[in-house]
Amino acid sequence: MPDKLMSLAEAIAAVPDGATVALGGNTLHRSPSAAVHELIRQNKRGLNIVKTAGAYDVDVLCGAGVADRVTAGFIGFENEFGMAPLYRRSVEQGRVRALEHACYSVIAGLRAATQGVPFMPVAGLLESDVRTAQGFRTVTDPYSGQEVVAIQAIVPDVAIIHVQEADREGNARIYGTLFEDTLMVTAARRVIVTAERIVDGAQFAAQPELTTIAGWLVDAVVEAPRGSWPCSCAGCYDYDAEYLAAYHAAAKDMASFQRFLEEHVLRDSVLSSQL
Amino acid sequence: MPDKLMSLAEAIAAVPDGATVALGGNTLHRSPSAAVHELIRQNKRGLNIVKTAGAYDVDVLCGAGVADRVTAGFIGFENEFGMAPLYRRSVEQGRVRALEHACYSVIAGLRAATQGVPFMPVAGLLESDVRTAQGFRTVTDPYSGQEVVAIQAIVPDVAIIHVQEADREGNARIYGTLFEDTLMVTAARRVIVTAERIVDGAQFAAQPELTTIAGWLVDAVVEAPRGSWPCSCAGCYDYDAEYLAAYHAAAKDMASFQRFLEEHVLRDSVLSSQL
Amino acid sequence: MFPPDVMMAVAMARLLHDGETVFHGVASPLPMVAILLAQRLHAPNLVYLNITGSANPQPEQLPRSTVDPRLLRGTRSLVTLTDLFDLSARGRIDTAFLSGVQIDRAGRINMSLIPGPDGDVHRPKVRLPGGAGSACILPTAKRTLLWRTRHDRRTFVERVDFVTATGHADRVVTPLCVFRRDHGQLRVESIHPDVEPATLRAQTGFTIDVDESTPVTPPPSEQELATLEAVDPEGVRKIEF
Amino acid sequence: MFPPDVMMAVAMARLLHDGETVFHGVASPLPMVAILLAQRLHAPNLVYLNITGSANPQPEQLPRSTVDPRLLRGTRSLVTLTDLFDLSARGRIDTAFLSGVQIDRAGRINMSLIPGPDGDVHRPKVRLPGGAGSACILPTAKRTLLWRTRHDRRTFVERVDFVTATGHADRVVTPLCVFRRDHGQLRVESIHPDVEPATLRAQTGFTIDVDESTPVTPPPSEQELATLEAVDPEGVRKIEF
Repeated sequence: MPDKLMSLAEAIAAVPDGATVALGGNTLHRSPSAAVHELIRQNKRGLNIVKTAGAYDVDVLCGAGVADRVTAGFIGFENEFGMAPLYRRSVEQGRVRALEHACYSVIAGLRAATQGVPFMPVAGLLESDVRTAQGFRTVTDPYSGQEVVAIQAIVPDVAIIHVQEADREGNARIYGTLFEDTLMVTAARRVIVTAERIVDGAQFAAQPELTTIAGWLVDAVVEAPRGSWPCSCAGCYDYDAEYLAAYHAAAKDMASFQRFLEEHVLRDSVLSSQL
Repeated sequence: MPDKLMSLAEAIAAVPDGATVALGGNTLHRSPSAAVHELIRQNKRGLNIVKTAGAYDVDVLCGAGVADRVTAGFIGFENEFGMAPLYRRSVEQGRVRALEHACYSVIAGLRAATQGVPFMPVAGLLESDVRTAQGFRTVTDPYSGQEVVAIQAIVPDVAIIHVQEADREGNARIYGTLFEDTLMVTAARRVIVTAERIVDGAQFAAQPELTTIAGWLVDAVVEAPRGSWPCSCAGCYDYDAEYLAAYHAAAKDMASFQRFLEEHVLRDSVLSSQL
Repeated sequence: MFPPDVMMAVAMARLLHDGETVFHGVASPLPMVAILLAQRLHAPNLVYLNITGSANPQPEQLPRSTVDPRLLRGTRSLVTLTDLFDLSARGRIDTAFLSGVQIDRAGRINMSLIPGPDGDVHRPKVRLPGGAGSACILPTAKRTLLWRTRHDRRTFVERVDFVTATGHADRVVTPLCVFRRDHGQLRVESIHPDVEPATLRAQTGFTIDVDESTPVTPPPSEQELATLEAVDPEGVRKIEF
Repeated sequence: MFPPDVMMAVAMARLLHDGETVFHGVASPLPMVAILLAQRLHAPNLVYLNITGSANPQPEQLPRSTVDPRLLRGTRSLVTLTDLFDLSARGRIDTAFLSGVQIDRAGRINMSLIPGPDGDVHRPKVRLPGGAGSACILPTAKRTLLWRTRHDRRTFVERVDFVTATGHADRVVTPLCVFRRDHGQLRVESIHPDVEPATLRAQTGFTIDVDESTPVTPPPSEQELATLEAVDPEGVRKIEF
């Protein structure tokens, strides 16, 4: 299989403005943050971010003007940091549209995409205002007559997944929780894997049961040590509570947020500074 | 979690006549053959066997009068041995009903069961006579108006899965190909795991990424060394070509098949004779 | 008087039964603590599942995020969030924990938004985090225990401004009381020690029956307090307050 | 004259393109050999997927069952059959290999049954193995290459007795010729060396255009023969005959 290893800049350059982009990880954990920062540096616009539960990644993309739609079930920094400040403000001020889902209906949409069908029936949701607000339709089971909510396929143009180990063909190992990452990989048209470590593919051949993502589903592989920072990466590092607290403080107004972005994201040196 | 280790006889005793039983593995590989033999010894009747592609397991259950329905995409011994003789004869003579699916529609039915929805849309199949023969209905995508085949949920009363390693709580590792085994586990009301080896659960805790089946989904664990025999079990043993050839020869008429069953399955000693 | 974090953790733990399959999601320190507490007290065979996909973890240190890899320690298996939602969808989660920014008399929750002018949900006055899994879990898990660390009239309302989820809410545990949902309505099952009925009425945005005859939540026992201290020595549960 | 197993393996390999994603299922020794052959000859970047869930395996010994663990050797990943069908369903399999007990003029296949009296499909005259994945793969894979080791009038029929699957059949490789599906009809693309047009006509159950001007399938080259011998030294492909 071809060598898919490339620079982060090159991998992210292939993400077009307006794309639907699925981000792996969940809340403060194993987010593809290095790639998120590169989306900001490359000044992408109009992205629709797909995630079940997002935090820093979705929030900073809203604040930087990169995302204008968020398809997700939950956006928040959990109890330690609270609300997602820029997501919240962007939606309230009309710059970002919250395409609110249940986490499970995001999953249903990704499943439909994975399975090549236009929609996926999903249990629950019938009496939720989320359904009516988003115009989720229903379908009648042709066997029992039961009404079920139908979620339209969500086909990400790109899925970006951060993993602990990958080889140059794109085979990848995730240690710890997978979240919805493998489903995003199969649903998406294009897959970018960023990895803490690039390892020899022979290791994967020795124990293919541990391979989480098959390389033949992957388009680009990027070496990105500390690529989840400031989020956690299981077995590698914890989330950076100090940075996240500073982020929250900076997010109070747009001027301080811009300075924060300049210092921590827009400067070229950001990645190397974290090594 | 409770200790679920029990004898094969005890685990299989809980399978009621008339049950829908999903069998793990595929054609000649990792079939739960020891459990299949025990179903025959316990003289079960009226089972509906669910499998994507079956061979010896489904055939011997048809020949022994245990199965009266087969829900599957393919039943055959592949090229070395050819047709499934007793499945074929039982269906042609009206003792067994072939509920023919595509393998993927078996998967769709198991997915619907797993996801708690009454049906699952599935790509393809629209113009196949399999659809009309089995009365698969269609459903209209409420978004695009596209017609899609809808497969009714297949909820096995029991799934029986043979694995290489399990602990007493039911956590299990499958080495090599999973086939549809994990989907059968989630779709079924009750799960029986037979294992080549019972191992200490601490091994699972040390590397949970290798756990294929979560113990909390499992109801019974059985130690069954060579439990796939005469089928293969990856990393443990090959299929028994000599036995399978003798089986095919014996299957030519019911008298010789009965003698074969007596000798190889019905005698109590069958399991120990294979150790 | 017991601090609300103690009272709530204990009250939530007591609601769990031995042998149940219990689930919590993101941002759920109190449920995490309550489940671990119940396992040590009266429910050793409870199956504890969480959004990290672990089963019966034995965390060395309790995380402040309930999606944290610390919640994987000791698990013998890993599943995805998808697997957990599927489990709920097919009716195999006995008890789920969910919360709501607003909770109404019918046990419905709002985690989504406060609508803008003319009820505009797309340009809301307040954008909340969203319900995560609740719109699918509340109607499909056998029962849901709601909890909320704030008990005031903005939280406990006659009707939520937006129904993020409705379904099988069974109890609501707050710093002041335990509600039980009965014939589709929240009723006070017990009032916490040292809480005045008048305070509870004043802090609740819908009419409730509560007076001196209302049962009092039994105060935490010595054993409950000691076990809570052992389970959560750092008081991670307090970050919810 | 080249033996049919050699002629077919080589003809099938030639139909594969470099860089394609190619799949075969159960009971498929010839596709297995053809794919491995193509990878060594002209398609080093072909992605070889099979029902065992392996990718680009390097089997030490070719299995006689194509679901055999021997087909896992060297793979760096494992997927399920579900993953492979999903891949086809979303249009990401470039080329699939399928066979049929009957194949008709329209490129439809029957792997299911010969109906009983009055067309009874539930009590068939002959119960065949079933189509495995074909009813879903033939309509969704970008193209399917059919192969059949028997070429006679019972196999190649005007209309199959039961349409197990119909869809994107592209070519059919037999011991006598290669058919190409063109405007929905199988036409002889090339006749194998030393096969008489009259024989091909007589053995085919539908009308075909074939005469002395019909292109002849190029005979296997030295390189093809040597590589085939290296890929399948035991001649596992012959068990299909």
